[in-house]
Amino acid sequence: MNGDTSKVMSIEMAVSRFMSDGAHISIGGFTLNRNPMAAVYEIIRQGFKELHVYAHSNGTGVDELIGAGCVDKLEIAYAGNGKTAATCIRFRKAVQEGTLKVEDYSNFMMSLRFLAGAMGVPFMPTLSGFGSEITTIWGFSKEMRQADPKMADDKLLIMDNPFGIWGDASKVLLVPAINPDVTFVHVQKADTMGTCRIDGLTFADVEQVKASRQVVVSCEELVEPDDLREFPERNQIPFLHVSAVCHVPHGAYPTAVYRHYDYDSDYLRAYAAAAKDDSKFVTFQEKYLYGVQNHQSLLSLIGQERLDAIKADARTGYAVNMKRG
Amino acid sequence: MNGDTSKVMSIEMAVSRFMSDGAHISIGGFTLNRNPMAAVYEIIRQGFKELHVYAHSNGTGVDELIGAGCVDKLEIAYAGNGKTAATCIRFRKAVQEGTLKVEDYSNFMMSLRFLAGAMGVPFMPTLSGFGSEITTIWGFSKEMRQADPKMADDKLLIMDNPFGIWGDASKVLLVPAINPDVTFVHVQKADTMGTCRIDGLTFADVEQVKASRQVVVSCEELVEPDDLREFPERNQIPFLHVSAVCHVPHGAYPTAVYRHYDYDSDYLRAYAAAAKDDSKFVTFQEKYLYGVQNHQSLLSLIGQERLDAIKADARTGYAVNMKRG
Amino acid sequence: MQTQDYSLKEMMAIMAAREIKDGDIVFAGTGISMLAATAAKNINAPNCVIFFETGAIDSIIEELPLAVADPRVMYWSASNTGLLEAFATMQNRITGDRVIAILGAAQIDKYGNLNTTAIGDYHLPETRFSGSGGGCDVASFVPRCIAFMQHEKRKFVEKLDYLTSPGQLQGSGSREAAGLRPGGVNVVITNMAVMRMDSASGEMYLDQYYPGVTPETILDNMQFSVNISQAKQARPPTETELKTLRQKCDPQRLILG
Amino acid sequence: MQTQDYSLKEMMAIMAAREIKDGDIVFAGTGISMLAATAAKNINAPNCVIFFETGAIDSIIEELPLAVADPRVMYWSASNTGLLEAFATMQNRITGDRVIAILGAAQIDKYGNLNTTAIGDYHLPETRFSGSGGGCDVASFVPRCIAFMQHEKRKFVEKLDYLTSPGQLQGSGSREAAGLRPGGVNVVITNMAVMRMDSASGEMYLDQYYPGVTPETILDNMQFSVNISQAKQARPPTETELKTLRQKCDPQRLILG
Repeated sequence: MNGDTSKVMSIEMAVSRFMSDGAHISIGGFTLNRNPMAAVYEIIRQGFKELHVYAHSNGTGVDELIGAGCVDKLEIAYAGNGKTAATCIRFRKAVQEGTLKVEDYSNFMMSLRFLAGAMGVPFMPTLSGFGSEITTIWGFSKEMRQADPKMADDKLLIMDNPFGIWGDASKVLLVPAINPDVTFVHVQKADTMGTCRIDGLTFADVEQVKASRQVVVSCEELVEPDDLREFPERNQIPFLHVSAVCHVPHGAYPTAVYRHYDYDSDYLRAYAAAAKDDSKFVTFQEKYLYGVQNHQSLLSLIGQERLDAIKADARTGYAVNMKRG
Repeated sequence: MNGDTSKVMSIEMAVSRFMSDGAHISIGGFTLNRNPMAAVYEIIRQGFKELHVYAHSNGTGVDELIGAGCVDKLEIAYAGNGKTAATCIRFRKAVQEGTLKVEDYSNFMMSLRFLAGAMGVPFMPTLSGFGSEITTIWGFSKEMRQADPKMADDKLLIMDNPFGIWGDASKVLLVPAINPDVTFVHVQKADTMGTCRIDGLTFADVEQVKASRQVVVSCEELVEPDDLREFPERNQIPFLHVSAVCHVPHGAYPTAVYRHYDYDSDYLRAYAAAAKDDSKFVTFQEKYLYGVQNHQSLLSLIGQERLDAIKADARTGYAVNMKRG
Repeated sequence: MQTQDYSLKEMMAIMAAREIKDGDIVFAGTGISMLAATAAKNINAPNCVIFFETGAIDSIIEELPLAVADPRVMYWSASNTGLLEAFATMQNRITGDRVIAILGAAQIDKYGNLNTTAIGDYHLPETRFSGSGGGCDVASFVPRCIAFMQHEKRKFVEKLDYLTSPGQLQGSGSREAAGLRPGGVNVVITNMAVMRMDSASGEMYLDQYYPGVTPETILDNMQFSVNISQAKQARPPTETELKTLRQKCDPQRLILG
Repeated sequence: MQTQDYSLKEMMAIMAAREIKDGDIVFAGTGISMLAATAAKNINAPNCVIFFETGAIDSIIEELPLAVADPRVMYWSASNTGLLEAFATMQNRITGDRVIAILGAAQIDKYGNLNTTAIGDYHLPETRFSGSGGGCDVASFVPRCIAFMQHEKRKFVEKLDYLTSPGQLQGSGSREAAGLRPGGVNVVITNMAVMRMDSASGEMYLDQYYPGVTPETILDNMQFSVNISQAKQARPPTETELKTLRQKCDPQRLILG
């Protein structure tokens, strides 16, 4: 370990260095858990537009990006956010108003697409989806796809099982690989070289990271490489895949980070309430997004009392008996 | 956790319950590491024959099975055992004498085949092997394959990339899924329900387990389910996949178990020396295999002194400065 | 019959819990489906294994999660992995054939096909929903799927606006013809009834109607007609079932309200 | 030149180490290839990352492993995963294009194709070897591969008995035609010489001959002829290189003998 720290930078720097208008991006986490919110808010504040976003069920972050008008195209399996929004509100609005182009897949299909990208193969096979209109209705037309070298020409393909009935399958559905330009993930621990240790569920973060050309990691704790080396089997992301490491405590707020803090139901409900009304939403964004300089300022605005209320209990990893109404 | 302990049994019982002549099996580990040797020796002692074995690089165990005449057919990527045998000796002999039918793949291909079995799809795609005679020369003929419902009709298939040049690939190679009847793995820790925690490299054990109809786990430490629940992210094998759990300390001997003990170079070299000569090999087998009643007896024969010599150092997880000649 | 001492949500949760057999691997989603799974675990199927598409297996649900990614599913589980592992567990027949799943939807048709994507034109929908999530995968892989529905005409439709998750498709043999294994939605649990799919025709029929509800009322709340000739009245929740549900499964009344 | 104070094994290890650039991801096998990787790390490429097909990344090699599954590769690594992750790292172009690999073989042909499987008829071989292992995968994926060989006529053959790992196949353009990306063996390091593949024709040529060896001796030890017109004498190991190799990389002389 040479402790090369050239990857360590602020999230502002990482976003400005690796993002660009029109970039194809993905974010880690799942609905209200471990979304890289510091990165998401910084992308919004720096004003990146016309993004092409790949998501499985990354509710909170994706809806904020859509709400801020950053996203042109979205490939997604699920746009909901648990009990706070059965369907993400700004997502719904954008789709219904025709300002967002959407391509629908399932959660497994999206995860397999990241896996294909991570493994360096053009597609992954699955037995999911036969008979579903996911296979027959395309959100992005063939023409639109053919015109963009960053998109596969086909949404997906169905073929007869080339091995006959091997594997008890008559047909297979093939989903094309995704290789985002940039992926943002938030983890509990990262070292200065970029190796990451995730506690709790990994969702599809590892595949998203390995599929990406550039990877920006934000972390609750930034440690020295030696600190993660005694138990290497606990490190799901080796530094080889990581471009930038940003130390951002509470960097997933208002989503949860297992063993660190819970989601903030108050914030998520306030967001949902505001999101339903265009003018209220502008006010909400003015206050929490554009009215703060960075994630630290947002946390100050939220206040220590609320952060204390969502602090994870040492035994369970979440905030026991937290008011979640 | 109800602590249902119905899966807990002796390795003798597990082998006799789940094995049968002609069974398709795989074993975990890699060359001289974490091979389920107690299971392998018990399979040999119980006299199971005509086995069809799937392996990537499971050197020690596979060569013992071949040496004991248990194996008819072998699908494998690598039959070597580190410095003690660049090519496994009984394997080489059996192939050269025509008593063992072999189908050659690469390590990645075999791992992908287990992954396909684990994921429940008929094949996995890869960009490996184009131009290699692995793709053109078949050890098992088409006729032999078609006659056996447990074998795919094709060794592998090459097709044009159905997504055009997506993923920078013009062609893809498809390898068929493996679903062994039984897989044997040896791990550091298992609980009574069958959940496993592996330290160090997992090789392809997790995929082999999930691909298998029955799974026999042997372990250094047998613990209560609650003992593995505080950090569930460290458990690579959930109990859903496991049929039997056998508590066999030193159950991988003479191969290594990270953080428990090293491989025994003395034994491996003695094996290699004996394996080169048919009559010496019979004597060797009489002493170490058939002359002992079970793995415990083998360990007694080996003696505490040798077991002490291979004991893992607490810092490194292996036996520091062990004589390895 | 009018003086029932349980809510319809409670009835639904218990009816679903009764579908779960001891030893089943239960795929649970958010909301009432999690409650039903927890109820089964606490009442009639102590060895059932609750698992989530996010990758948590056999979680200890001390507090009801509000999403499948809630940290409450991660606590004291047998293994915390990820989405790929969770779906592979269902796609793989060795484990997948032991799974029972609970799904929800905006629309269902008489073959148990589900729409969770959009009402109106897909490209410019009147109402957009969350989309498949894992629903399409589960309905493709799992042999026994329960759909939770509100019994309303706009939800039990003649034709789905979008077929997200495959049930019995167009009935007899069409799942297999499409490339699917047998499975998909074969039980529908509503606020009025339990409906099942005929194993030969794939069509929905009325199996049980709740106390106080008539088969005719049920038909009045659907766009399509179903066979009611085998229908019998459902057995209401027992006191023990209700007590466990209320005191052990959702003491905060997050789902029961 | 006859009084060289280094062994040919040491020369080979150092020649290979010099091929490794700082920051490279080095795929190492067993034996001398591990030694070369360790030498590079200790001498000229401190930030190179050694990784193994078994899944260990950036291991700290305090003692030389005798196999890629030796517990000595697991110690203090950045991550201990498995075979799938290791090979995916090479198949994936984002990381794979940064990899340099070291392979060995029983036979090599003039296009750098390797045989590690069998001599004689595949089905009833005269001599059976271990087989591909990860060799075929690495030679398929990795842009720069070094082959370690003993310079003998029976090893540098006109025609391989079995083509296990693809080099340049039949030369110019044939890798791409077969479906492979550019890459495969393009450097051969022997006990006499360093050979390279011409980037246009894909054919082997003599790049460097060791002190005390003539190009003619080299040709005498091969079944096929190669271009020797650009050959120059190799620079022998420096004192520093030798000292590091002996004292830091293999103090037990497990590989150096």
